[in-house]
Amino acid sequence: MSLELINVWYIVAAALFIFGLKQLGSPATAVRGNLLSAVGMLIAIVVTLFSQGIMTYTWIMISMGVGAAIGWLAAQRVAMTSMPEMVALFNGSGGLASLLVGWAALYNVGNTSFTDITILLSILIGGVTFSGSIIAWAKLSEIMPSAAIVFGAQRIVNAAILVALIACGVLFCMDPAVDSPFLYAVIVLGLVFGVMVVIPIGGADMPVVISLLNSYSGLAACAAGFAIHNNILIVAGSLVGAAGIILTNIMCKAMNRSLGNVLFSGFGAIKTATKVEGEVKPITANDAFLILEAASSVTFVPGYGMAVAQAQHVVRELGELLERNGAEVSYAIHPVAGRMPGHMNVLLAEANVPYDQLVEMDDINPRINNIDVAVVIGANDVVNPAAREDENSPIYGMPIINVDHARTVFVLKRSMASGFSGVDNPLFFGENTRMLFGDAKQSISSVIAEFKR
Amino acid sequence: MSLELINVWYIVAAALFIFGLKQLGSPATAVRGNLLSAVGMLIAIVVTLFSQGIMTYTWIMISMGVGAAIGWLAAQRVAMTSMPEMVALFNGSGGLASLLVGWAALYNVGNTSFTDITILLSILIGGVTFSGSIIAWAKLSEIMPSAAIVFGAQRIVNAAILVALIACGVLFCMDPAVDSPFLYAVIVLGLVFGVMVVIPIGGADMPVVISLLNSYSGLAACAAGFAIHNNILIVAGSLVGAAGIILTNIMCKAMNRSLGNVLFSGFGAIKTATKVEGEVKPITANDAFLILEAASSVTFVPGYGMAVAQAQHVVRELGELLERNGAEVSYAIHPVAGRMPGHMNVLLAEANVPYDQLVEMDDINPRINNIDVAVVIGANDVVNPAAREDENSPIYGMPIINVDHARTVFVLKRSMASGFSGVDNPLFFGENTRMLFGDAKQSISSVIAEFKR
Amino acid sequence: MEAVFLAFVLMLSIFLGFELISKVPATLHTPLMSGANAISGITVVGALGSAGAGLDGFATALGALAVVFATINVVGGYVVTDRMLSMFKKKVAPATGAKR
Amino acid sequence: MEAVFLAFVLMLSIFLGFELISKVPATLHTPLMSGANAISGITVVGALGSAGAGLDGFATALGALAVVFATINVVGGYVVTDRMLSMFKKKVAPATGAKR
Ligand SMILES: NC(=O)c1ccc[n+]([C@@H]2O[C@H](COP(=O)([O-])OP(=O)(O)OC[C@H]3O[C@@H](n4cnc5c(N)ncnc54)[C@H](OP(=O)(O)O)[C@@H]3O)[C@@H](O)[C@H]2O)c1
Ligand SMILES: NC(=O)c1ccc[n+]([C@@H]2O[C@H](COP(=O)([O-])OP(=O)(O)OC[C@H]3O[C@@H](n4cnc5c(N)ncnc54)[C@H](OP(=O)(O)O)[C@@H]3O)[C@@H](O)[C@H]2O)c1
Repeated sequence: MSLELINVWYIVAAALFIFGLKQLGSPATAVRGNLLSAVGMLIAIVVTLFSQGIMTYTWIMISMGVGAAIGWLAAQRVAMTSMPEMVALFNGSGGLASLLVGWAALYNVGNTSFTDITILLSILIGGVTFSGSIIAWAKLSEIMPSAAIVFGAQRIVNAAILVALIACGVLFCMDPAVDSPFLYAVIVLGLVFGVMVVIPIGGADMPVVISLLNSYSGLAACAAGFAIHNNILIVAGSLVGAAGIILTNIMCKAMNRSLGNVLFSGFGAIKTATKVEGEVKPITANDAFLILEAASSVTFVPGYGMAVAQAQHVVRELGELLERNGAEVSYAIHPVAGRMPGHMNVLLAEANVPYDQLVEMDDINPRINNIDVAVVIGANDVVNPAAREDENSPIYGMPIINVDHARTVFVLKRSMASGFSGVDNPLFFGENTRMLFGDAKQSISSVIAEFKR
Repeated sequence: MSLELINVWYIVAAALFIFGLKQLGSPATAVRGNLLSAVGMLIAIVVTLFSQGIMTYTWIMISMGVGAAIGWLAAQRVAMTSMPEMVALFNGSGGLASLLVGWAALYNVGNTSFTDITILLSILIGGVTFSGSIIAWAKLSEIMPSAAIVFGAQRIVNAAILVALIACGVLFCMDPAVDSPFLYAVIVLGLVFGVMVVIPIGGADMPVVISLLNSYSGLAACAAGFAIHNNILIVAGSLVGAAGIILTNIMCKAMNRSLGNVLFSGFGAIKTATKVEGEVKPITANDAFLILEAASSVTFVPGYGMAVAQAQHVVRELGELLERNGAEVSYAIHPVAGRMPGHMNVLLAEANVPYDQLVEMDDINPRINNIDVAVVIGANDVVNPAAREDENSPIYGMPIINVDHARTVFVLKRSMASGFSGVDNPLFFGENTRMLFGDAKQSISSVIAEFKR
Repeated sequence: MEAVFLAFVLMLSIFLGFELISKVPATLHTPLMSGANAISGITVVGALGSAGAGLDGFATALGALAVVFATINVVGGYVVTDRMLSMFKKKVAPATGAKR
Repeated sequence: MEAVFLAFVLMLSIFLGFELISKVPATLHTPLMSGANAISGITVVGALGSAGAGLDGFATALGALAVVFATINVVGGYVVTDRMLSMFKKKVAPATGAKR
């Protein structure tokens, strides 16, 4: 196929990516959108296979087979609760691919120095994305301690690595040979840098990091596109880059923190919240059942604990029982509930909760005082009134779901422990709050049992 | 300046156009957006002037001076009520420019046959845009009869022109000489075709035509961009093309007609509405004053008659008097009130009505039964309940502002004449409707006089 | 190959155009129309090339005429849009006075 | 000159990306992330060129490895996104039964 024709097909592929993302704008068309995007990718791959530059297909077929098998298995096996880890791993794999593509592109003949620079960028960004994502994955799956790893000379060490990176990069570009020692130095330093920038970030901030690295993997693809003069890489890379940046931004806003704060500072180190004390009112599953049975409007507020307890299915079951009982049931989703944007939505969708029953924070808050019972399932920070009221709280200013304004609040958790931010929650001592202690799945199952009796 | 550098500047210019359009998304930033877009244009022009291909500046300077003077004067002098005519003329001028650019590009050396085709397209689309816009302008300003001009063999004649156009185009492309007779034939036929497609369309449908021709002028610029291998023309042309198509679509939707119906059929020829009869209740300015004075919520519904009467300033004055009197005042704008999308908004803005007092149709309708007085100022079709109720009406299905659901309706117009669609309006005979006959400006001034007494 | 690059740019701009324009509120549709008019005056860039390239006399005349019309479009379009847009104002003071 | 064309494409795609992604609702942010992941596997196109061009053995090995990882990204990303998205369902029957 001629280069022109290939590029015409690339235009089609790019248009399909764009259409696909457009259709991701609504749950009703999203499946089709993902399919369109996949068809675009298929077209791009197939026309590339027919390009004149490709001589031997043996290695290609073997590697594609291996990659496809691994990807397919991983995607089929992963539990919905481990999505954050999965995305981190895929991200790392994308970064590594960019690194390798850049490296291999050095062997092409007739590279201009502009091309060499973009190759270097592709290697560098790819490397940082790869090692950073691996650390993020390790922290999320608690293979390594998820706490921030901070040591004294950290800033100095990082600065030194950065300086060395730039120096090696410049030296390499001045004499870009495939066996230049500076090339190896850049690869190694890039990988080390990726590790260094992620270790000082706490495990619960990993979603922000992953999203940012996602954006980087897009940038790496863009750089690779410049390196091999390929439009489709640039278009696709930019789309991914934009997605990552926007999601990062949304998360930071929802946590009321700046990106700089997430990346560079240990959390909660500066302020100390006013201590809260008071009387806690625990209830039993039977009490909870009696109140729920009489309620005519119930809203569930899920959080990270629902994912831990895998309670989404029993929550849906309880919701249906309540509906059959005549109550109006909704699910209020905070933008950063869980450990990933949209985390709760995916879990509830898995449990067959229709997406038109899910309500966003800004829609539920104005009418929350008309809700009879707000059932908080393993959420903590996202319903902490201190964010609204206590100026000394580290989470002050973060928008929350005002469950404390509902007529009654049930909080389902195992203990009085604090959530990810480590801040005490005055909600638990509220006048209208009842604590239903225990694993969320267990607690809800007991309530369901009461209903069925 | 090297071609590379020029193109880098074109990227900047294109980005400014895009930013400009983004900022046109809100009235608060729109002025800045227009300025950014203008800066982008300035950059594009200036770097082009520095390009190596340009040898002599005499003609350029003279023509730019002439063009700028004409444009500036026209823009300064035009009354806000004649915006539709102005836009039609500018459109025609853009089309003519594309035609001429294409024609001149034939004199460039080394055109490929792909280039020749795009040159032809640029000439053709430019010509149709030019002559079509001129006819639209003539109809709008009533220099020529604004009724649809239809004659027996029209379809056959148009089809013949089209066939001749295609034939001449193909013949020209086979031997593209600058003095080819087929070139002249294409130019003439294109101009004639532009006339022929616009004359059978009624004057009041001109806004749709203009918007569509606006889109064409963008396409012509795109074609010219391909003809001279210029990215910035393609980007800017596509943006304009998209704008035209979207506005055309919005107008057609708001009139509940298809584009095909607008372009190809005389209006109202098929259905005949149920005749409406009843008693009309005329009132005097003094009666109107007494009711308005007692009202606690008033909404103005302007239409084409407000533009004709130039009544926007007195309307604003009355609105302020009512507000001072303690009433809640809003302005309900139907998407196709007037003769151009956004026509009423511009007039009211001219009269200093703050844009946050303007309400769209979909926002006013749900709460219109709580409005004490709806004052219809020279609007007719956009408040015709027949569109909602009478299935035989030619405008059946067109969404309207339901003023008949308000507690009281005043209709300000000069007679019982129908509006643009020629359909009778049962609103005038409504139980709660009062007719205030006379020129809108006069009527409102009299009411104001009562207020001030 | 250049034509393919141009087609790539065309495809992206069309999508971008639709995304951008569909966000413009109805209030601003008239200025949008005249603003788009002004942008379509970008043909002036092509016209300059023809008018100044020192081509055949007739070609130069065509180019010069094209410059005239495109410039009318550009200058007229931006000026009139600015005139319109600068009329759009937000309410300055909140409405005072309650119903007696 | 080609680099300038590429830069033009870059600029347009970035704007387009921001417009498109900012319309994706919060509900779909997790699938958006994994879907974006899949798209970033487009590097496979670059990798194919290196793996199959019959270059030096080491370069081919690099290319082949790149193909493996990029394909993991592509296949895994699309499959997992599809799995997630097909879970999102609209309410089928309207909620029946009123408060006793
Ligand atoms: N979603 C995102 O994109 C994102 C990104 C970055 C950071 N974050 C952060 O993550 C936090 C999310 O807030 P959140 O309210 O969802 O979670 P959270 O504040 O981390 O609280 C989770 C609560 O769930 C409880 N829990 C854990 N396992 C449980 C089980 N098996 N059964 C019942 N309860 C269980 C825990 O209390 P017990 O131990 O007492 O049971 C804990 O208090 C926010 O601070 C947010 O800023 C989110
Ligand atoms: N806005 C757009 O983009 C657009 C585009 C295409 C078509 N249209 C069409 O245009 C129509 C617009 O509806 P509309 O309700 O605004 O206007 P309309 O239906 O055309 O009615 C205008 C009314 O204003 C009255 N009028 C004229 N001069 C007046 C004056 N000096 N003082 C007081 N009243 C005066 C006329 O009645 P008298 O003669 O009795 O005074 C006439 O009934 C719709 O049918 C729409 O489909 C609009």
